[in-house]
Amino acid sequence: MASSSYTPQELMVAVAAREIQDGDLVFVGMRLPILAYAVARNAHAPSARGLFEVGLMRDQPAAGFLGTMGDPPNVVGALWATRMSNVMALMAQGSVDLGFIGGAEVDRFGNLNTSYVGDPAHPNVKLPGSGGGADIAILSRRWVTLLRHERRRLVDRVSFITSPGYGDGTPHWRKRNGLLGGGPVAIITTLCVLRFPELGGEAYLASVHPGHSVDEVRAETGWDLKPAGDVPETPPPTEPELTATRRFDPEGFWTRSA
Amino acid sequence: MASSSYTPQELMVAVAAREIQDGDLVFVGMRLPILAYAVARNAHAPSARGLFEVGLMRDQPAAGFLGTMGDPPNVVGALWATRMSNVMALMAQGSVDLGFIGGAEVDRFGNLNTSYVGDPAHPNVKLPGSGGGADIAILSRRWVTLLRHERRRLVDRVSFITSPGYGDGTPHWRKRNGLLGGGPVAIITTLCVLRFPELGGEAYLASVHPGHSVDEVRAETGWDLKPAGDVPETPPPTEPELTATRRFDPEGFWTRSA
Amino acid sequence: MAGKVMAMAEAVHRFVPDGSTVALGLALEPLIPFAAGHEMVRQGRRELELVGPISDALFDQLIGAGCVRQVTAAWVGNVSEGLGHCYRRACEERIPRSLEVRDHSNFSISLALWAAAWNVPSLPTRTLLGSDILATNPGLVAVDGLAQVQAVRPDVAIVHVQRADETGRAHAWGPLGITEEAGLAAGRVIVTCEELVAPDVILSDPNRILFPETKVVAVVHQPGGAHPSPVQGYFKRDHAFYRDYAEQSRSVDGYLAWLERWVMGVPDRATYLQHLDLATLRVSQHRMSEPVDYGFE
Amino acid sequence: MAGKVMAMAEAVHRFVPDGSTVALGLALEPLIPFAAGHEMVRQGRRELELVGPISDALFDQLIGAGCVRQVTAAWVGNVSEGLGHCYRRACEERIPRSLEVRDHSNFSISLALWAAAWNVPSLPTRTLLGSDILATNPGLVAVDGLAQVQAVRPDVAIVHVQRADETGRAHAWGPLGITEEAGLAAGRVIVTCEELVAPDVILSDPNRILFPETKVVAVVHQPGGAHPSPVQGYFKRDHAFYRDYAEQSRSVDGYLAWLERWVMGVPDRATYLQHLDLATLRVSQHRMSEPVDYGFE
Repeated sequence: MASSSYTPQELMVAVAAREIQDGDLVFVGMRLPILAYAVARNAHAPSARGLFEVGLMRDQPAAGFLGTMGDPPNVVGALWATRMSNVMALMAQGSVDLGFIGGAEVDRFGNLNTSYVGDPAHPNVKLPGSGGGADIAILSRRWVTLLRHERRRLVDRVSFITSPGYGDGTPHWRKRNGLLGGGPVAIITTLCVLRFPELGGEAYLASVHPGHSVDEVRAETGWDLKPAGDVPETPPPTEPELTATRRFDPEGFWTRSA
Repeated sequence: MASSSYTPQELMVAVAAREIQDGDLVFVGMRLPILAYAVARNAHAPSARGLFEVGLMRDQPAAGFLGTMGDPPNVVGALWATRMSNVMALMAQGSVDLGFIGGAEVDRFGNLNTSYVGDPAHPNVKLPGSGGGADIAILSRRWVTLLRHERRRLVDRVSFITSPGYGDGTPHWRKRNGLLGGGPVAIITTLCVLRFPELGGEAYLASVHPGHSVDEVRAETGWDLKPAGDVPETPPPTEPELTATRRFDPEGFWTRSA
Repeated sequence: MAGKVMAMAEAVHRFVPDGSTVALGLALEPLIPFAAGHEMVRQGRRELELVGPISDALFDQLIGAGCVRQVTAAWVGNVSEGLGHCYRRACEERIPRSLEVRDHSNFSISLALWAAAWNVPSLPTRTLLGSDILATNPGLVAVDGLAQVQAVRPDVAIVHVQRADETGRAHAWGPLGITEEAGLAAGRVIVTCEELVAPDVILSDPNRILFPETKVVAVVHQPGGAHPSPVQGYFKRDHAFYRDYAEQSRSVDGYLAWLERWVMGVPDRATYLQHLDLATLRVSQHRMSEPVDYGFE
Repeated sequence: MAGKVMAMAEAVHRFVPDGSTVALGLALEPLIPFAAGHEMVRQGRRELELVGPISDALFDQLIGAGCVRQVTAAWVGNVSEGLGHCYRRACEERIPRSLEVRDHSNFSISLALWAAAWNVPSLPTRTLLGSDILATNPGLVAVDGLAQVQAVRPDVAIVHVQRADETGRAHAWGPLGITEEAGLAAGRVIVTCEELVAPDVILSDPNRILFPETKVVAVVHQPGGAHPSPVQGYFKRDHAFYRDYAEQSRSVDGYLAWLERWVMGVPDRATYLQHLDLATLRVSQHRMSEPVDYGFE
């Protein structure tokens, strides 16, 4: 059932969709995860619900293309249109099973930086900031980040932790620091999937996308990335996954741009 | 213009209405103050607005009789139907000019007890509690209470302060204890009107209702009530005041019962 | 998904066990779920902890029936009539049993529920300073010139609304009091409604949906379920009924006779309603809201 | 009461002086008051402190125009395109001037406004623990295992809504983000609206009214005033316009050319709209909400 022709983003959407379990309440966020929710909901997770920090809950994908989570198609059919603080309340109660966060820079312990490259007082690059990222990273039960795999983006340690993963990687760092949720479970990149040990800590290489190699991934990663034994190939998107992706992104706004 | 025939409650409504200044935002509460707002709004305070803790703001009296502030006629024409916490937010910001509180027991410093007579652990009488009374007493800019004048109700010191007035009566007690609002300005009873010095403290006798005397008032008061010089008579309700009162309480539910 | 629509008896049996902390009467005077409360009495519920802002007679009835161990509220009585006689007897004479009271103000009970909704131990406020409520309720503490209001987390919130669908998405209108924070704070929500409508009706206006459906465990179609409290667009407040209850409940015997007639002696709300002059209580002149346009294409 | 209905130029002139703390873009991606922001640029407003959750391009435009001294927000950029180029230049190169940034998360900026709405110094939360946002923003402090979020009190909040009446009572629908707490927290509110309607329309549904009218100081009838952001029932989001802005604003010259074309070179929003293909942006298929009944007799 695997398709031979798909973009890296389409594969990332499929991999992200597989992280959604049936019945999950998913803090969806923006961009590729909006498509991942749509794919999962149409395939293996028919009762997954989506929560959007703009103030929406849904049990099915929107009937029109979404450039942002706040676009009007996302409101029609919504189960709840409310304030952000109410949506955050559910997450603070531990009711959000899975969150997605877009990453600019991630480190070996799953910490995300979307704020500053370099000294915050005189940054080399000012990134847009947390948005809801820090909230998801701290409060959702488990979370996943997606980013383009480049050596400058997968770094040994981020200089600024916007959205905490496992901190300094010492055991129980999250619990010691009072973080409610369980932390990151996967980093989905354009080349591979990284995962974390059951109790958190350092990311390992869990699968490599078709057409790429372990060596290539390691060369593009800013720390000495450990493979987990024999690294399997990431299963490519199935036809139903691709069909659903293309239905919700008919112009390739998210999945066929550079 | 004074009418010769009115009930004590009708006089209390008129006196309470005169406390409302044009443009005031009034935390209205229940019973007689609902009528007082209606009377004031129809007479000298055409731009006074009423706020109700149930979650309503109005700029005119309701078109039907109100047994409670939450009755359906109070919603029609409302300028805002919202949550209680939003109404309380306005009061916490100091935006409420005047509040009304129903009293069971009041003391010489204007403290109200609507909670317990006797030891709270084993009360002689359990009263209903604060409702919004404590909030109004603490947060509104100035407030007024109305109660039946009986010696057991106007006491030297209440045993339980539900809604604080001027505490122990020492200078700046409210400020020292962090209370935002200015405190009580009048106690309107079935016999008279008590007022407070500019900076708060002990209530004095400001006027006596027609048909009653200073001696009678003092005999029915549980502390050595001081008159302010020659005590005038409370001006009786005018015809317009009575007409408005009777329009909004046509059956005498609030103003003609025992 | 297992069906959420069920009879009142089943909803109370399954989701309000003995010892529950139950939030009720959250819109203050309107939309009080009397039918749900009466079913708790019929089922002999015990050791309940009631949570609410003010309670217009329902808490008093549950206390008189011996269902209640603790009350966390700003005001308990009969709004148009005054004192709650069963509440007085329980506090003053331990009849029918002793009662623990956690006093709040209206603002502070709201904040206690917001604290639970946001999952923090407490929230600060400027109210309660100088009040003995602050000194006597162990869930309230003065710190650094502010009152800290500890979270109150109901096991279940029961709300009566004008309309809901089978998944528990509910539309309510009129003043809402502390309904929203109570629903978010509660572990689960029981919705009782005047009308059980198609999901399309509810989803046509998602801004008016009170709670996430994930909180709602039961939907009870119970027309008249809030009587004698008012329901905007459906029922006026039955002032005389409150007055009658106030008078009868002055004595234990009078209360028990009232309870027999209106609660124990009727199997359900439908039978209860047969004893009322519904025609005079029903709202007959409609005032419809202007629709809004959710179009997107 | 002095009339509140006025032109955008007057509203900005009177109620958004230099140095104001201005809350904008409070519903996140929809209902962004771009027309108000552009008028601030035309009037040469300076030393503003901007407050918002995320900002979809409007903060970037105001920063590029040199209006802004400080930003208090969770995210500043271009939601569908990514980075905010003017924001980057200001932070990295002080072009056109230096910028102070107070980082928040979405949840914490909401709480900062609730703190102001309830007039308390701060509110506690479980978010931000372990984030360097907590370490670097002086308005955030870790105390006893919680983050304390200090109040943020805007001088003025500007909201674009679907409809309002002459007193500023406003109906908005779709997701509302942090609109409500920002309006309550702000000293005053400017309402810009697609439709200026009769009070009867608004008062027919008091539950949908956003703020107390006592907060509202100006009402500007400004159809299309949120373009390129979407307005449920009125306008789709203009994705291409955001893309175009992102591309042009990569360079200072490109940004200034964009600004000249869309802001400085047009006197008002009506003229701006003449340059757009409004027919393709307008919502034409209506989806009306089911009315509710506010009857009482």
